[in-house]
Amino acid sequence: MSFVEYSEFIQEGDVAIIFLGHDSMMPVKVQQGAQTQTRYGVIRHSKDLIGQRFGTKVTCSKGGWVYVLHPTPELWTLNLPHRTQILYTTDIANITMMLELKPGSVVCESGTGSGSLSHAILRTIAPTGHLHTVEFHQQRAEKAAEEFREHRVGHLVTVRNQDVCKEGFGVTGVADAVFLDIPSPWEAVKHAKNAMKRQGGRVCSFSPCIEQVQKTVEALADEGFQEISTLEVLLRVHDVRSITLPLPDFGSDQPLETPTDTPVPSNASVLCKTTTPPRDMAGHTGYLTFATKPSV
Amino acid sequence: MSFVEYSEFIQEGDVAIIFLGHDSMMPVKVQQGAQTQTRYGVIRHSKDLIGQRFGTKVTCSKGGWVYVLHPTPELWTLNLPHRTQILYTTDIANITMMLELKPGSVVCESGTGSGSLSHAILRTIAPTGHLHTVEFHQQRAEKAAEEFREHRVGHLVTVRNQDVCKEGFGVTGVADAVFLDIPSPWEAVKHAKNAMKRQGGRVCSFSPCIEQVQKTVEALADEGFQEISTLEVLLRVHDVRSITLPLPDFGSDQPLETPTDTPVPSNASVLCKTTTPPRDMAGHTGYLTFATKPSV
Amino acid sequence: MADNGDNDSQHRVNEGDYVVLKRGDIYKAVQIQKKKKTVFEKQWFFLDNAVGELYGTTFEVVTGGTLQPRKPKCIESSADAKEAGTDNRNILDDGKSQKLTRDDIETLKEQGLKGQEIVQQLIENSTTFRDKTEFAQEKYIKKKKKKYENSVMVLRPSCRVLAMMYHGREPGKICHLRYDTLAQMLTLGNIHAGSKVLVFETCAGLVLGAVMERMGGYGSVVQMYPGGGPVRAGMESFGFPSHFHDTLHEFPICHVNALLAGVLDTEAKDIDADSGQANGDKSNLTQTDSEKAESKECSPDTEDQCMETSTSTDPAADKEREEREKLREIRGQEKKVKMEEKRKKLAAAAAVLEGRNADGLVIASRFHPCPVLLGLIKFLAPSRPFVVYSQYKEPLIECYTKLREQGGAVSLRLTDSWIRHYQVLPNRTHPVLLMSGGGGYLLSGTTVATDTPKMGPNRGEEPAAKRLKLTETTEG
Amino acid sequence: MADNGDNDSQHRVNEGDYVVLKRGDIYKAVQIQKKKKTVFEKQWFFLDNAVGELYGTTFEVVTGGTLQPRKPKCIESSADAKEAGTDNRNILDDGKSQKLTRDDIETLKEQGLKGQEIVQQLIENSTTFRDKTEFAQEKYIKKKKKKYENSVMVLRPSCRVLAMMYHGREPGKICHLRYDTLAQMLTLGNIHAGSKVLVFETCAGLVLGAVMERMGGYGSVVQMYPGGGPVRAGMESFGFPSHFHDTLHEFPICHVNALLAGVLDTEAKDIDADSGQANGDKSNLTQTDSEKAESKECSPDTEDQCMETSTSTDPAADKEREEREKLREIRGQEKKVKMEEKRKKLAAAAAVLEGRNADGLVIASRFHPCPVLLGLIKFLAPSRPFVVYSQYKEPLIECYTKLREQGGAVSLRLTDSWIRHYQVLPNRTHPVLLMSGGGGYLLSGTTVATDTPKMGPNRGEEPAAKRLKLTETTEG
Repeated sequence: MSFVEYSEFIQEGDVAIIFLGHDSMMPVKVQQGAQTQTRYGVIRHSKDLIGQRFGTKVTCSKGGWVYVLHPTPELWTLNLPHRTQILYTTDIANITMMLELKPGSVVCESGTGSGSLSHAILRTIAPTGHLHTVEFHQQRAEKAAEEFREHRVGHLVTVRNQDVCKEGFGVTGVADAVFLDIPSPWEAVKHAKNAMKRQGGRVCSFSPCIEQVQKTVEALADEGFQEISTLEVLLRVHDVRSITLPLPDFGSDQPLETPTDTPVPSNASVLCKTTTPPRDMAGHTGYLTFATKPSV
Repeated sequence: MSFVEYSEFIQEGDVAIIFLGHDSMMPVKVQQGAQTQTRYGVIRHSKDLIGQRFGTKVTCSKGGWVYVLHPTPELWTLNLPHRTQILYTTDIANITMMLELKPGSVVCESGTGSGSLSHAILRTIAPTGHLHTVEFHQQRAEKAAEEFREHRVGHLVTVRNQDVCKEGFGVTGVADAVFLDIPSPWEAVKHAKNAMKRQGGRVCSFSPCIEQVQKTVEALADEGFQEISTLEVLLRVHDVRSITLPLPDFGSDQPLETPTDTPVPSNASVLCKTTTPPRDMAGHTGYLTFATKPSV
Repeated sequence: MADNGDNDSQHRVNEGDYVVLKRGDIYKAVQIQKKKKTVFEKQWFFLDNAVGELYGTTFEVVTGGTLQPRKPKCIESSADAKEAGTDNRNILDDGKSQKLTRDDIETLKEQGLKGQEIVQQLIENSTTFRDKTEFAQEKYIKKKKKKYENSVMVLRPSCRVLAMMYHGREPGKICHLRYDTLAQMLTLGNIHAGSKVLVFETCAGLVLGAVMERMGGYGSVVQMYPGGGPVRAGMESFGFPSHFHDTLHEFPICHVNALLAGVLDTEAKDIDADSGQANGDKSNLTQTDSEKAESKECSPDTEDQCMETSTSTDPAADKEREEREKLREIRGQEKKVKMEEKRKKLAAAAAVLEGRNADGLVIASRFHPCPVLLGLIKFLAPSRPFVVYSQYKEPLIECYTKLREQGGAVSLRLTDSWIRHYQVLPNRTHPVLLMSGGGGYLLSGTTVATDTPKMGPNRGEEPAAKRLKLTETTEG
Repeated sequence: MADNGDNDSQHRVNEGDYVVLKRGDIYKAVQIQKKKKTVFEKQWFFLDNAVGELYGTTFEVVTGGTLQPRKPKCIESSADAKEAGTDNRNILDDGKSQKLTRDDIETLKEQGLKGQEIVQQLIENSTTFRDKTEFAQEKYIKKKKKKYENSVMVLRPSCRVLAMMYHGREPGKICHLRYDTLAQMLTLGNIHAGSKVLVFETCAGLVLGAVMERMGGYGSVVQMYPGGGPVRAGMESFGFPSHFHDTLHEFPICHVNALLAGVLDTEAKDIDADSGQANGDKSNLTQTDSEKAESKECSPDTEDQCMETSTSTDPAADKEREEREKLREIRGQEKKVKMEEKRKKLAAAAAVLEGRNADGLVIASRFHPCPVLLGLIKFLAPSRPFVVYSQYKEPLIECYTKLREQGGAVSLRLTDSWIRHYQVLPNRTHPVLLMSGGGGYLLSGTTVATDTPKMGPNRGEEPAAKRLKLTETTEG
């Protein structure tokens, strides 16, 4: 297993995702001799996981069973330990496309945070690209680097523990794309420009507040970025449901001769397939501002 | 006919809405001897309209026919002459409810504009309420006053031609609700407060830009307004459609003995009822900011 | 500031008033009764001290559940903002925590989240909080929560407040009808004073109340109700003056077909025959018919009666039997009076409906909207708006299709609306992080005459296809 | 600023390159060919001068259709903003016109509106313009329009650019698949280098190209295609290096069932039998079967051939007949070669599919997604993502239901996405007034093994209900 390559069988040291049911999952680090407690009972790694095929059913000690899934950046995003607020798949998908990421892309990112986006970037730029990710917070930076190694993508990423607004990304003229998710992205725009290839590239800034967007857009324009565009994406989930709709009983429309004439029974109803939205949904994550650095 | 009372039959001087087909309507002022040209031919008011029941079919000179509808504020919004950008029904509906308008409410409004919201307000506050509407632009104010008279709601409204930011609404301590749709609503917040009843009331400001909202919210808070709340409403239209979905032909799954064994015909398809969104929709009209003036 | 000498009394809380309590984003409708314990958000108090105070007053709950009016502080909200703003700047420096600030949380509260849910949001969405200022943050939140928990605002009921209350507390009771959707219905239905409006709803009476508020006691409303009796709790929470109730009629839908067919006999003495009680002079078939319909669907309050009578079982048999006898007699008497009242009501409602000239139709129910609309639209005059709510889109698609086939309506439109609230604070303006997933769907349109202009009213209808030839692809 | 000595050549336009022209919000994919007239937005020019220039260069179109590179002005956009800002302040004073400013219009353009549509927007939405500054406004717009019309930017093709191009110009060709929905598909499908991905699409090859871009020439892609041959125009616009094409396989879906049943014979010489041409050694039934399927659905390029042969009609009959004879012979020869190629391709694709261990499945077509998904999901290994696009929700509801019944997939989710663009300008920040009404729907999920862990692979499947017992209400 690695986050950039599928394997068929579960091995020692892998990350596996235990699928317990609807919206209920947990990540495990597979280790000889280790055990994982689930609500369906214990999973013994040596017997139940190692050597098994990803995607198969594993019976837990209490007789319940679960599926063991191969990790993907998307499953990781749903299961990772939150060290910070994280980016979710809907935004990540748009960031990836709008930054034009692909195998071989060199990308700069700040901050690393919990690594949700980092994993998705690494998946996309492997096997020949590289991610330079900058994290202000030392512990977070260290934890991220450790995770990348464990997830067997360490060779694709350089983690730097520094203040991007003051010190930049630590590289110059190499990036095809830069991603900013920091409180004052406008202070890092110059550094983003410096990190990028002379021939140009794409930049994205993620900010929850409109005032951050306004300042960042101004900074991008001042630095000569083009195609500046701000957008917002929301995911709508549609839960599939079967519903029963009762029919109204309007009674008979004529004086009936015999009492055996049966009107529509009052409990008549029809069944219908439909979808319902969840009661609450994410109404906002952040604004995404994209721009192109022209070649000079 | 009036905009606050239904009539059964069309009379001289009425406004009627000619319904020509999907999203195609035109307003007419019914006048003895007048004619109206439509794409289905001429409508002669004396013969075709006056004395007819609202909602009936009228045959035009070319043999085509149309429906003649009783005006409502909502039909008027779709058909009125645009002297300015106007408010549409989706926003109007929320403004009306959130301002807690009802028969007897006294309302201040600025600017009058094309009168789209004014008609909806008048409909709701009749027969015992009153609308004080202030319009900066003289011609527009005059035209609005004329329209209100023609629509037989003149007794419910006072139109003032003045600058609300400088001169206020021309009334003090009488309004249950105030509505602002002006470029600098924050400059009119004090006037709004003065116009309102001592016992309190509701205020709404409509602004397209977030900067206007920010300034207005600040002004409202400074003036002691409570329950300050900003929201945005969008209408989604679902066009009902019947669609045909072809079925894929995956071929036969066994070596067939005789050529008469017919596989699924490749032109198989299923019919399905669905809805489609319009290609483009209104993505923004304006932000609605509401607040409560507490009693003092 | 001018005061034109308005009498304040109508703006003050009186005993017996229906009011709405508010704390943060939580609403509760109650009636003011002296010395009655009121429970609101797990806290109890007495509303006695609210009497005589102005609507909109905020009270502190002090020891013994007594309310104590709090003077409104004019600059409270802006002070709040500033205070939070200062703290927030520090959080911004921390790298990530601007994504869920205290103000966000407050706004979440405003949006209907309970304290517990907010804490969960906190944990899930912004663990930077934990990294650095966890304790301070939680303390702050607790303080804030406490602050809210100690105060309660007394509001005059209104469609806005009650619609938000139901949507926040009991959406299942109102078919998940969101307040902005209800706002659309009232506007699209052109509900206004002096008109004659039909309402069919299973939304606890909220929609009925909303319609009545907009009519202001002018005109008439007919509540078309399914089952044993009209549901009106939501409407009663509006606390309308008594003359509003004079404009309200009720009609059981199980008589709709009979009424439309002209065979409903409202003169009969025993229109309601839910019991086996004798009523010797039944003679005509119409009555039999309506009686049958009644006994099937429209049996009023039978359950309630059952509950009343099923008390006390074995002791002191004799006296009890006597009393039971007496009771039965009284009840029989009462029943007769009730039935006569009901007959009168039915007759009155039938009279309002018979002309088939209603000005508006509002439907919002858990029933399949298609037969409901197709049945009730017949009571509308031509050129009148109707609006149908359903929690689901699919039934309204069917409704749309059938109505297009049948004709008699133009400007059909199937819509839903999307609403999002904003946090507006200096340097921290953004949409509220949580929004409602959906507010239900509306089908709206305008009736037109189905007969040709110069013909009698009973001429057969043309096929829809012909009638709709002018229109493009989707509309009539 | 550092420059680490990159060779520029790969960043420069070469003859034969596939490029995308851009003007405002309008995109067009073309191939650079010298001395070839290119028509773009009703204007023609030659791309000769683009050769050798850097990608991203903006050119002025000068007399004679010659392109002239324009030096990028670093502060252009902010200068624009300031200029517009100044004017806008005057409009604000006018009472209403802030609602549709010039910047709005520009943003509308950015959003895909054509000039004509924008003018209409102007007239409809902001007649204050007319009241006061109508002439100036129109003049300004014309000037602006002109400005755009005289310049053209040459971009390197990418999924972003091509997805926006198709969505803006020809949404019908890509089943109205919106760019952000395509972005979701690529991410939810975990498309990446080194994997084996199945693509079934009728989106002009755009989805295929998007998948191939994300795979970067590593791994393999099998295009499952309906009808006569795979559609690839959209993919070709990406201008992939030739080695990318080595990783691309194609497989006609009319052989899917035969392949799954293990009866597809790819050794046969005449797997393709769309004409009556003799091929004596047909003998086995499998071949006959596949031949039948072919002749029904998989006849490649017959239309193209028809178009080629239907030229010249009557004169000089003799010589023509001779030539025709000759042509037919050549064509027969060509056909044989083509068929052999096709057979090899089919065999290669079948070999890739046979292991039923594909890593991803992406479906985006005008076909009913249900049979497509249920058929093709069988080729996936367990624990692999799949994603199905449909313009409509209802077919995906069916898809969801059937898949839940059948089992073999978890984490099923039916979604759509909502995207809105913003105008960000000093004091005039707001969402763009027009937005896309919908971007289509996605059903995504992850495969799981349908057999029990210790059993052989061909054990009968358990009923879905049992397999799904752990799950709550909607998910497996």
